[in-house]
Amino acid sequence: MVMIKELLTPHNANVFVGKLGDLLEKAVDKPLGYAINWGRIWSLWPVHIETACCSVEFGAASGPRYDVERFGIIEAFGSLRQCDLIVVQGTITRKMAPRLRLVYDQMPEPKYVIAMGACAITGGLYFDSYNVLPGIDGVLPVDIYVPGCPPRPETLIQGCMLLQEKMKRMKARKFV
Amino acid sequence: MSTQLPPGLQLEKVDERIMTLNVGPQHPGSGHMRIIVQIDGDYIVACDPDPGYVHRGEEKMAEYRNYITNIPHLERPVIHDSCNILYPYVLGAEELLGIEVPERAKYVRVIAAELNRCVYTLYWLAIYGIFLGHSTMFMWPTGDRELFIDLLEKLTGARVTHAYFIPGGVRNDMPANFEDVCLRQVGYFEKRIAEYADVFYDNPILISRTADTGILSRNDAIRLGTTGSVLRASGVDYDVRKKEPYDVYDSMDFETNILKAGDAYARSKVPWLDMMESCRIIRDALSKMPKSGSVRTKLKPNPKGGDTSVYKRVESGRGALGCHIVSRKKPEPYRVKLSVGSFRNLIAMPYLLKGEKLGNMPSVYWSLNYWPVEADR
Amino acid sequence: MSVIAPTFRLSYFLRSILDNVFWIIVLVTLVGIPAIQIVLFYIEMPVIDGELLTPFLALTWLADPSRAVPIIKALMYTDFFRIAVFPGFGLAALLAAGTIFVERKMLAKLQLRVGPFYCGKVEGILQLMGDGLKLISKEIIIPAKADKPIFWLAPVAFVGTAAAFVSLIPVAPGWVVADVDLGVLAVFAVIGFFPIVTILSAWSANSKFPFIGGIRALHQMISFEIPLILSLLGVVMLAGTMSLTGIVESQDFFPWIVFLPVGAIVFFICILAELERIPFDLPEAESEIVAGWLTEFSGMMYGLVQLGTYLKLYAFAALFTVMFLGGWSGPMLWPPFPEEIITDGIQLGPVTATIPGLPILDQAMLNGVLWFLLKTVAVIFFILLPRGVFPRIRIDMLLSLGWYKLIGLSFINIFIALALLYAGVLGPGGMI
Amino acid sequence: MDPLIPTTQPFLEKFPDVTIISDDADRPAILVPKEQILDAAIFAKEMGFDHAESVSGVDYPDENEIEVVYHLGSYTNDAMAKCVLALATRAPREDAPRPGQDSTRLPTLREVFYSVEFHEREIFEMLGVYFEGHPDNRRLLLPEDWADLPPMRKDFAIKGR
Repeated sequence: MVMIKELLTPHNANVFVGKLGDLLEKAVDKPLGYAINWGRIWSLWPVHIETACCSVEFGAASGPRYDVERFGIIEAFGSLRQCDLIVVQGTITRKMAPRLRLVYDQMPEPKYVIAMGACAITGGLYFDSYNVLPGIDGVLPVDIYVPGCPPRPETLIQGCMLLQEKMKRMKARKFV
Repeated sequence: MSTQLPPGLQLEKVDERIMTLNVGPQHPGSGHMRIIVQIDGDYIVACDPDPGYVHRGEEKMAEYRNYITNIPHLERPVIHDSCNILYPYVLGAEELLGIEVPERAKYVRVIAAELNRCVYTLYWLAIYGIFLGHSTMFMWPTGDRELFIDLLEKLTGARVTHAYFIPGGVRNDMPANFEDVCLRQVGYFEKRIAEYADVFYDNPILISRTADTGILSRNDAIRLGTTGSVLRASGVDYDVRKKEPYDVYDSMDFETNILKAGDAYARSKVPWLDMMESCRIIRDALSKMPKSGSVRTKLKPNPKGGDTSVYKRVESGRGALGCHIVSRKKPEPYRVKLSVGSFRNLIAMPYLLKGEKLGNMPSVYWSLNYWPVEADR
Repeated sequence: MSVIAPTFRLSYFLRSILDNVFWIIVLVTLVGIPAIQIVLFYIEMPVIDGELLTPFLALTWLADPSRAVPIIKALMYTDFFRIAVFPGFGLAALLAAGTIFVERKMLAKLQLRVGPFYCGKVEGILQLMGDGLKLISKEIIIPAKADKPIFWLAPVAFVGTAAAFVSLIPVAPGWVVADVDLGVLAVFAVIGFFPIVTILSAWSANSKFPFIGGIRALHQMISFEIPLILSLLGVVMLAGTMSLTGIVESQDFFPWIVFLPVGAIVFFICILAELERIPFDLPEAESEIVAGWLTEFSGMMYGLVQLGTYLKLYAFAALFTVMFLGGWSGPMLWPPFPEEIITDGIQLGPVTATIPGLPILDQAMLNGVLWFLLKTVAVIFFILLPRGVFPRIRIDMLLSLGWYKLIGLSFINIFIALALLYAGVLGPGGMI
Repeated sequence: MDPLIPTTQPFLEKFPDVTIISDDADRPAILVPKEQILDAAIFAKEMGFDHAESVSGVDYPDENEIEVVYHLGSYTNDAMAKCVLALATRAPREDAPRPGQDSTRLPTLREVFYSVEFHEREIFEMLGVYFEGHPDNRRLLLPEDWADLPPMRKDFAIKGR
């Protein structure tokens, strides 16, 4: 009997509760995490921010021939508070860069960035212009680079699918 | 203290009734620019456009490249109207370098320019539709636009950025059977464009919403120096293709569409009517063009211009597009200035939006046939 | 689907669901059932067939199906079941989910597109689930200067109001959560909460675009509530009752839309405006005011508002069905229940099980639900259709439409009803 | 179409100081001293030119001058529809520019041709030419925090070139 009394210390109780919590988390976290990640993969809503001329091809990608809504990507969504994807459509000028960062900061987690077009990757054709940033790496953490000037809509769609592949390998963070 | 802040952000002492709205650059109804709107209730009391978010210094870059290498980046301001924005530059360079263009190349240029005008106008129309909350009108033109993109891809090899016009003609000849495919798709499009009237232009809600809003009278249109569809919707008969025909436009059979009303509805209807004329021009040019012959004059390596300046202009999808090239006996132009239709129409925006309702802002703004990237250059 | 995505995601997903189910069963066995046992000893149980339902009896249904039927019946008549599952929230949420999916697919077809396609392998049927799971797990951002309690409360209150509206709708004879005598008045009372919730959420966000959107929504809802109420008065006069069940019962022979088409049209336009659907979606006009009063909502708050919106859509469509299309009344379509199952029992090869108490649901009720759902789905379809055809109208046009035209038309509707009533054609004691 | 109206000759008669650069029928070009530009613009308007198509600035560091070229066109006069008059004027150039505070100044033509408003704003930020009397000499295209030289000047070299 003495032994049981010795075992029932507050410290041991804490350890027991912690173990139970771990068990519960293990029971819930993995399948739920998988389900949530699956939901995130199929529901990428891009922010409506146009930075340069690639927005034409971004618009074409949502048109009837390419139709990104097949992949659950709704274009031209209203507010950035409900969006998860930011497609940087082309050149980032020095005037646009602070606004782009502001948009990124205002979006809720989790959020993903696609750099669309040569200008968004390296500055592209405007490598020697005085008002253009050489790529957006210094502004945003980029997930997927989609090269082209401008990329064809197929390329953009493949970029979105690559992002889905990447998200599949990411661990879904606990729901915030 | 307030002078240090950027325009539109000054902490002015204003009436408490007035609310300042920043429409853009992250706003579904602004595009690549910011419009600082001050509203009193539902009425706009002041509007200050703030472009420049895509200012990439094209004109400065043009001073460091020679006449040929300038071509790819000068078409970037309007990639979906790239033939037309290159047109004045190429015409000017030809005059400076003293190059003759073969007859067949002139017809190919006209066909490419008109196809590209349709591509531009359809995209513009799509955005106009979504700005008014009509999502079907976004999708239909976007889908039909692909037809013309297919044609241009067949002709030039690229989807939107063609770099097709060069000093001395065009880059390559038409592929075989282009004429048949072109006629077939244009014929389909002419049937299709009539359906737009059913779903969009004859829609009673659209008419009651855009008619009598943002009226630009004939005198004001001239005074503000607007151009293109904005000018023609106000009743001014001015089309560079008619008034100062370049290449072979003087032998083409087409009309200039003029509407008298000068409101947002008329401004939205003129480009649509222009697309029908474009189809006519394409048919006409295909029938009149020489069936064989060269399409480009070979250039000397690194050609130099004279010690002079030229100003050439064409009619693009957004209006007269001028290019002022100053040359100083060098392979590079000394100064290239693009006078673009969007930048000229921008001046009408604060004028038209003042006193309008907030709900009319998107329709009036986009009816100005404005493409922010082009205005910023 | 593609080379770069070779693995089958749905199977993983189903496996994870099975995993979930397994762990839920384990937890229920270890924690849940003992807890239920404890609770059952302390709460009062219903009386079934003159016998008090004890925990022991309640658990025997696991072993004996013939005992299950009366218990299920008893449970089906509890308030909780009605509120949560059948005529209440469950049915409405199911229909709302279907509505969102059908809307996206139908709009895509109108626009020569495909719509959601790859999510869930078969025509994208799991798209909504994906959106929902994502929204649940998304971060919720509260603006720094927002009025936090009200901002949190607003989406919940919105869904709550919509659910309260749903609870007043009679689906089949006797199947209604709250059968209020003054049902129409109760409906108006509930609808009156929507503008309040909207303006509270818009105001509390402390942001410009939600504020403008909220003001617009307030104007729109209030000005359209008047013709909404007036257009229903004709029906109330002719039916001689304000109870929604009574109104449905008064339409046994013909729906009121036959005599009051003007009222029906006015009511339909008011529905579109109250629901903020195109062409009346001014409070959410993207190109003018970013997303209107929804601008600052993120994550599940936005999801809740969307759920509330579509619950509201279902409730309004159902109200249209009840008021003008005759609710559940219609010719008998449901096949009669096989007689031999009641008398002889179910034969499964050599085994025959006689189960007293079958059928659980009677034929009239099933037929009523069938008709009700058919009519409601048709109304929902007509509510969705304008989205592909019309542009958005302007707030001043909307208000003048509401105040001048619709109110006038609804008075004409009332005069028609009065004429029919006093001529003795319709109404209590009328010819028909 | 009517025969073209001669455009450069009347200028020479009215303003003896102007230099005729080009006497082409479609593209006449004249250079006006900066003191007379306002009068020349008013005269051009009386002649029938009613709007400015383009305003471009050219920097000539060799001659220590900045040229501003107004391309004027006509919508109302059908005979002059083909004609674009290049009305040029020159402002002194400073080696160390302080936009808005140095001697690089020109009178604005906004009162004569309303359509030059945004073009002149662009010239101000791109070349540093301050337009006296312009109501809105603010920055238009460049970023708000631009502190470098005006970029279209020849001594502003772009990177890597």
